Amino acid sequence: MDKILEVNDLSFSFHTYGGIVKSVRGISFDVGEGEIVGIVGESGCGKSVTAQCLVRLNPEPPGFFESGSIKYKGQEITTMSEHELRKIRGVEIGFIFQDPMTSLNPTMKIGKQIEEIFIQRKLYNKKELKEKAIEILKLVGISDVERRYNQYPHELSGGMKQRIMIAIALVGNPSIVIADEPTTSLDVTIEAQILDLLKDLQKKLKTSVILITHDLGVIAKMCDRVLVMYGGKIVEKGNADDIFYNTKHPYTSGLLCSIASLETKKNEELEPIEGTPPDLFSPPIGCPFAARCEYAMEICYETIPQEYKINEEHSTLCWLEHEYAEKVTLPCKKQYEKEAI
Amino acid sequence: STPGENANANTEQKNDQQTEQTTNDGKKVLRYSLTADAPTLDPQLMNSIPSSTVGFHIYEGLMRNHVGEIQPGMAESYDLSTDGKTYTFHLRDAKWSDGVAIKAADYEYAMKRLVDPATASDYSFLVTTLIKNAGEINAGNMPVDELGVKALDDKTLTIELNNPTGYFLSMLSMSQLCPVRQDVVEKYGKDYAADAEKNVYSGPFIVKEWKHEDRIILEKNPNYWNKDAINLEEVHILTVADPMTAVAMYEEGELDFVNVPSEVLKNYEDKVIYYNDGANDFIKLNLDGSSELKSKDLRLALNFALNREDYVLLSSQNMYQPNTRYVLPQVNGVEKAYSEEYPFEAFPVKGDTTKAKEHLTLAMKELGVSDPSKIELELLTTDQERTRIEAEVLQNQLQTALGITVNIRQVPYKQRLEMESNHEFEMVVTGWVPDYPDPMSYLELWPTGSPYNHGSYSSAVYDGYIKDALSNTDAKLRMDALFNAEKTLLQDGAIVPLQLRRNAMLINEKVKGFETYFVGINFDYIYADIVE
Amino acid sequence: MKPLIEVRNLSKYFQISKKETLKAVDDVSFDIYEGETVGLVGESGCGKSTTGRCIVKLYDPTNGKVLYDGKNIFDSNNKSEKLEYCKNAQMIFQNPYSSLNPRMTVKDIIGEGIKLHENISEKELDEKIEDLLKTVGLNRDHMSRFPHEFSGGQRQRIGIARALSVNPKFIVCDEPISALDVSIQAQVLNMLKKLQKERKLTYLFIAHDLSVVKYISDKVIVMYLGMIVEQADAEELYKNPLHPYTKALLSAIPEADPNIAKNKERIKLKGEIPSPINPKNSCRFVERCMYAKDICHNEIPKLKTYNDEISHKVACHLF
Amino acid sequence: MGKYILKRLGISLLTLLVLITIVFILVRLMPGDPFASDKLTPEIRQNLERYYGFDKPIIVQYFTYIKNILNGDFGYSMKYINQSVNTIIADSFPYSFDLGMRGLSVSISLGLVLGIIAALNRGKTLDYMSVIIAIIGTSVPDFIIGGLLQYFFGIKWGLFPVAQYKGIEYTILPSIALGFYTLAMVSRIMRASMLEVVQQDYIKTAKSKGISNFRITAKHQIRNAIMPVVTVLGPTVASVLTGTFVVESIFAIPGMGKYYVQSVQNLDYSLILGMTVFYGAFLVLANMVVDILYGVIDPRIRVAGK
Amino acid sequence: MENNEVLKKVDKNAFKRIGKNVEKMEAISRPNLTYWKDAWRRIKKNKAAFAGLIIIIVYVILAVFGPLISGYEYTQIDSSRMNQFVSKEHWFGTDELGRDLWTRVWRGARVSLLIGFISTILNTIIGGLVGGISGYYGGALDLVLMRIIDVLYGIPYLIVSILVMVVLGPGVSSLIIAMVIVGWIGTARFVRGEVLRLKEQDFVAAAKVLGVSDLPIIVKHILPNVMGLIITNLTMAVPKAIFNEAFLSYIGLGISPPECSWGVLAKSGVKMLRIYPYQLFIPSFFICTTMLALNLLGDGMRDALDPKLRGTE
Ligand SMILES: Nc1ncnc2c1ncn2[C@@H]1O[C@H](COP(=O)(O)OP(=O)(O)OP(=O)(O)O)[C@@H](O)[C@H]1O
Ligand SMILES: Nc1ncnc2c1ncn2[C@@H]1O[C@H](COP(=O)(O)OP(=O)(O)OP(=O)(O)O)[C@@H](O)[C@H]1O
Ligand SMILES: [Mg+2]
Ligand SMILES: [Mg+2]
Repeated sequence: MDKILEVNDLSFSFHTYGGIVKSVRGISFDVGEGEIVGIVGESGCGKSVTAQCLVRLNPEPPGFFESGSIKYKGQEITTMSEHELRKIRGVEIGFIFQDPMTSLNPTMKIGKQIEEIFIQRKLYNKKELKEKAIEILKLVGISDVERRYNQYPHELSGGMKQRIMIAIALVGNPSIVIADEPTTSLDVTIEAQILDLLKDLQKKLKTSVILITHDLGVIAKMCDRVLVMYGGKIVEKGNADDIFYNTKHPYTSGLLCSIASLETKKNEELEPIEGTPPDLFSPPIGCPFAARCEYAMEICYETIPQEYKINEEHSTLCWLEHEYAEKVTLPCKKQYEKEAI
Repeated sequence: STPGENANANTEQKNDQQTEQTTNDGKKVLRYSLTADAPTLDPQLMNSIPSSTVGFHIYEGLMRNHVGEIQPGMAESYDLSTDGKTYTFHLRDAKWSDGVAIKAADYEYAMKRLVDPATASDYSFLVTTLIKNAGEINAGNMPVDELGVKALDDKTLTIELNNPTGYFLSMLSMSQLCPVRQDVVEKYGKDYAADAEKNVYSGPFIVKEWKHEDRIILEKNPNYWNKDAINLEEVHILTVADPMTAVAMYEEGELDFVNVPSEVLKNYEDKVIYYNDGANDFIKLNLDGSSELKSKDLRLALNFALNREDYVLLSSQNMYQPNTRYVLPQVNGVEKAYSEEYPFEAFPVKGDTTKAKEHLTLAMKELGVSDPSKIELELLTTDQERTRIEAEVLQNQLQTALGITVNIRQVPYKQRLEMESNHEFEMVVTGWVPDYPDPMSYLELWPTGSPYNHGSYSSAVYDGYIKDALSNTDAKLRMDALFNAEKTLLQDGAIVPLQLRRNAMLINEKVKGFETYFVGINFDYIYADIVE
Repeated sequence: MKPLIEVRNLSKYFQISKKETLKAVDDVSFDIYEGETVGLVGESGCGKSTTGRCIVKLYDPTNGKVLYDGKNIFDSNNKSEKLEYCKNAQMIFQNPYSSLNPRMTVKDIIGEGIKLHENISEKELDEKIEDLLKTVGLNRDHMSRFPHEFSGGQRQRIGIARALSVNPKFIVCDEPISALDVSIQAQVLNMLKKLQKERKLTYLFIAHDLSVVKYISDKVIVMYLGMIVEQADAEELYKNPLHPYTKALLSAIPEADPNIAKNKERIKLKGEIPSPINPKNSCRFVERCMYAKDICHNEIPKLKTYNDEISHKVACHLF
Repeated sequence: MGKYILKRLGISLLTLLVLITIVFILVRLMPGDPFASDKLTPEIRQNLERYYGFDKPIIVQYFTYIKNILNGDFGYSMKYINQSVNTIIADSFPYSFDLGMRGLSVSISLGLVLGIIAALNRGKTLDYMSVIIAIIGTSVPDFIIGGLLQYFFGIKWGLFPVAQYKGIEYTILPSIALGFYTLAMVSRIMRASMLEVVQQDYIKTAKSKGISNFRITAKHQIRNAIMPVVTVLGPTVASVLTGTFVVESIFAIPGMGKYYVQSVQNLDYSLILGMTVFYGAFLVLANMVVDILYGVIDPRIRVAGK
Repeated sequence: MENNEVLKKVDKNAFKRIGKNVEKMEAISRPNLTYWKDAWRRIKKNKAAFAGLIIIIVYVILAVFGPLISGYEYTQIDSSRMNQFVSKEHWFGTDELGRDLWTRVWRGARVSLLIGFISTILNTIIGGLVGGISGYYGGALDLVLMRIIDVLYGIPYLIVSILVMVVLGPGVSSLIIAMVIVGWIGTARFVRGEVLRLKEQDFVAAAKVLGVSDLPIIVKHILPNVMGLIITNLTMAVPKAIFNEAFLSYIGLGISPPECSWGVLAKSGVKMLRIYPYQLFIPSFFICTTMLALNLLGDGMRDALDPKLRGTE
């Protein structure tokens, strides 16, 4: 599979009143053609910043690249001019934002917001523009398109708005779509609809998708590969199966255990991860997860662990993989369940 | 009447006229400005000097008072009855601006209109004591027809007076006594004279255009009986509220005449021409016994304490003149100006601190106070910038010289007038302009019980002199009595004289024959000319 | 046994304009027994919070009543009775950020209710607050701090301490975990469970995460557009959902297990949630229902008992 | 929409009536006597009172006044004796309006541009410059600005006419003096509002579409940011268009502001009332226009307003 | 793998399991400050705001002591030194009556600052309460109050000012009252808007659920949260009040002489512009810098008091 996006040792920080926030601290990953890559992690761990780095949507300043490179089809993104970036945004890389309620311009008609991508590039005449817009609206499953075309965002429901967002992201026919928590603000039933739609479209249009979420359920359902982020770092990455069934990082494992699933018994106590995520203003010098980690060792508090490869795809950022470390088996989803189905 | 009359228009309204000439396509145009528009051009309703000044040039009285000289106006001649009470005027042939002949009946109508209570003219006081029955009519006790003014035919008019009155002829050019035409008045009703075309004119000029609060444009009246003597073709009277703006406009050549405000007087000291506009300012004291001012010594102390020379220097950069007398010096004496015939200095111009202190000591004894600062007086004045500065200087001088406490109270003009006439003041800075050029115009204010005696001054001696003057037919003796009255008033310390108002004007040298006057109007440019 | 809370025909309408009435809650009845947890689920905007808010008297209902210990809470007019109810019924709010006054210290936040309901000295107050903070896993150092100095999970714990401060018998938990980080959610859930055990608390637990509801509730009520569509014991409901909407909802639960998630058959609903403004006189779910019959378009189904033993009720013309 | 406007009008008329009543009373409570002069005899006063109808009981006067207003008759000025209040307003309002329009159109558009530029260049020189202009504009009283403009541009450098109102070039200085405050205020509000909008998610969405910055500003930011500006414009427009005493005095313009202040100073009852009613009506109108504008600018409000 | 090569050097002992250390995590790294202390710290950090604050303080100090140190009385009229330019004897020169301008500027500062601050504070209190009550209770009360405000908006400011001046007599307090009578309206409007927003917040609901009654909710929960905006508004309103006083004195309704204010001084200065420009520029400079300072301070305060902006450091 061809890699269309390669991120190497990316660090991104913000200057703020309180000092420098190190939002992303040296992450590397890649995305292959037609792949769905999921990024999980909790609020504030740097998911959105990472995603926005890929098309340079973070405000610069106060944000700035500390190091690293992002290569999209061989082009270096981190050093691109605004003008060059514009050629990438929308048509090469599409973006779906977290909150459909606030991500659409409230004072602009839906149709116009979809067409804009072409108007900027002077691609079609007026009639074609509208045809294009209507076509994509139909594609994302919106009925009564003629009417919707002339409506304003507030006249649509949340699910519908998120579809419009998807339409906007897809209308330029990009090779990659980055979906930043596309369903977080939606209901379960609507969420399911949107996710199905996204998957359908991905299959149909052969686009790659980077799917950001903090819901492991969504990851499980959608993704081929998964990046688990914590404290500005990717602490574990690998195939979905590896992540769920062969968990190698205590954080991932902690997440899997603390979630109440339908199978969780009433009298079972959940096993939460104690403590709170680190403050990115002064990230701990050692492993960001150390203070909350049951298996933490002295070294974890002192040195940031290196990346350990488990297999070609699967790697983790944890001292437990070091040969000196006492071997532990982290709790994870049971493999047998896989076989049972 | 009071010089503050239109001061309510936010700046000292009198120093507001300005002029210069123009060569508007070779036309002879005189341009000057007022700080506030003429409130009305209806002759009988006029109640301010800006109005009267325009009225003077567009209406023709029976006589014309040209800078003090009584010339024939619409009346070619007149006869006076032997008792000196009945005038018979013989009118010349003349036409209104619309070509209709001017008749004696137009004068009769006008004067009846003035006193008619339904007209509600506040200047009817000019004649209520003068013309027979005018007072009764004005009070609504008698029908208008009873007025002592009769048109015997188209060309003859008789006017009966209550008493023989020397200055009556000089009053006849006042707009309030100028003719109006019944048909025109009735045609426009309340709107009569509200606009240039809702009026007819009898004077040397007609109003060609009147944009309220912006400009009045006068044009030579082709039907004026004496049109050959008139040189100006147009007069532009602009409304420019800010005197500094007017000066700027003069410098830009947009005005031919301007009054320089005292603040910038320094810049023009060698170019300005000074003229008195007839106003003198004084402090009215309330003697009704409610305050310490009942003590004559205190009043005299105030008078002696003031350094009037310093006062005018500070408050007006010497634009105004210090004054220690009550009657305006320029009014007519028997032969010459009053002040020339009756020189007198009641108080030294620079003041006399020693004398002031002496009087103060006496006053304190009389009042039973030991600490002069316990003597607290309120100085009432109007809420303008100039009056504020004046009051500050007065306050400072009185406090420094006497050690008494003076509080300043500034109120809107209309309120000051009301407080003044309701006797609700202790000291009030006020002034007076003559309604006719005779000392009586000043002195008639102070007899006991006079409605204008706001200070409640009461002196049998004074009242006696005034009675004398009223009954005496000998001009010299009458004038002597008036002088004695003035002296009594001043020596009683009933008022504190302050200053004579003077204006500094800049005038385009091409303008000739532009006169200023101090009774009823500010300017007389009827015979003015523009000479290239 | 008599229920602690009886909700009877509760309706809450919002008058949007002269012509538009938003029926946020429409004729809802259910019981809550002492010591149990009732889960209330449904999509966003279906009226869960409104129901909860009516029960703690934040809203005056348009119709119906809420009986606490047999007495209608909306009848009581005198102050002490009102206060008494406040003491018994409390609420934990969804958003830990907006539910704490940013200008008050933790002590003031927690102490406000205590001071109102008890007459105790400053020292006792401090002790009591300290106790409460300990109960929710914070300590006395936190007393003088301001909400902005805490993380989301900690704030939610402060919110819980505030609710506990007046020793209530009953707490409405309005989505207490949905604004929290994934790794923190379990902490709060555990705490709620622990407190329930210790203090014999009764919960109305509002959420839309069905896995969580299943885990914590004894009984589950499913709402759709202001109405209850199904109600049963938790186990029963998840095992044997009857209403088409409940079925769809359960099938849409994202499971954190790729094999289950990827292979799970989802019941696909058509369309979007209709607007609660001026709803038609039909089953509210009819437009999205694949089993809709004629009657569904013309008549609002009543909530009927399906299985009395396990108190399974459903409002659907199919049953 | 029509119905909505009608309803608004109804409320506005009621508001106006109350306003008239209050001002009617207040005016009479004002100290001083409109007829005061120092040669006022009791007879003359009586005549004047009868003439203006003040001899009748105040309640009768009030109802007469209301009746007259309903007939569109605001009575006659007491100072400008034969001029009806209607004529005075009709004569003076066009000046104030014309001047106000010029001042407003320039200051609003310039203020918006300045605010936008400042927000887009936050923390840079351009931003500081616009902030300084805004501060000067909101901190220097109009009589100082007017005086300075007149002195430097009129007198010292002779670039513009000093005063009066006779043509376009005459309007420049007064319009600037009049509009400066508005300009400063608009630029301030616009800047703040733009800064808010710039952070909104939909701006990121627009960026993610690869849209040029200019287009983002033009199509996405301005319309969303302009609301707070519109809000404050209601009263501002009303007061600027009905004239400003200070500027009109300095530049010798026969506008309404001057009449208004003078009417108060002269205790010209009928003129004060007439002007107040006119201004009140204007204010109501301006606020209504603002409300309608809201709907035009923001479709969300359109729905709520119905 | 190269990585592992490097790591082999690491001490084996470092791999001793010590487990989690949640306490350390939970311990909040931020200093324990009260709300206001924290706000104050933030203002100090904001250089512009702090500069603004310093300017205001300096002006206040000078207003108190400035007139005393010049050696002249503010009323001291002297015909021998009229209109003197800035000199060693007269630091700001003298005015048309020969009074020392330095003394008058700071004397005027007392009046202007007093009027500026007191009237805005009163405006804020009255407007805050009315707006708070109106917004909180809503319904008919709100409707009535808002209509009243509409009417008040239309009442000519001048008439009110004159009436107040007359009823109460001239002076600073009358001026303040006149300004408050008209000025609270704006505050009330905007506080109402804020309250409408805030009363829907969950923390208000929480207080209600606890049984807290209305007044404490308004006073303890709602108003403190409008505080930041109110204070910003206040800093903007101070200049307006100083202006208003200047306008009133422009048309002769100001304070009674010989008291002066910056507005009075500026007004007297304007007519002197052509000969003695310093008489205009000096008071204007102080008006402008005060407003500049207040603006900077206001912006800083808004940031400092905004809970949204906290917790990020
Ligand atoms: N513009 C910015 N200025 C300063 N700090 C920022 C900015 N944007 C993000 N950050 C900081 O960067 C960190 C990572 O933020 P990010 O938005 O990537 O988190 P996230 O993982 O997407 O969280 P969530 O799930 O809440 O969306 C956070 O601590 C945030 O405060
Ligand atoms: N104060 C209010 N005024 C008008 N409408 C309201 C009000 N409060 C709630 N609503 C409406 O009532 C309906 C039910 O709202 P409610 O908050 O109870 O839903 P919910 O089920 O709690 O949703 P969520 O899961 O999003 O919290 C929604 O359509 C909402 O818009
Ligand atoms: Mg994010
Ligand atoms: Mg809710």
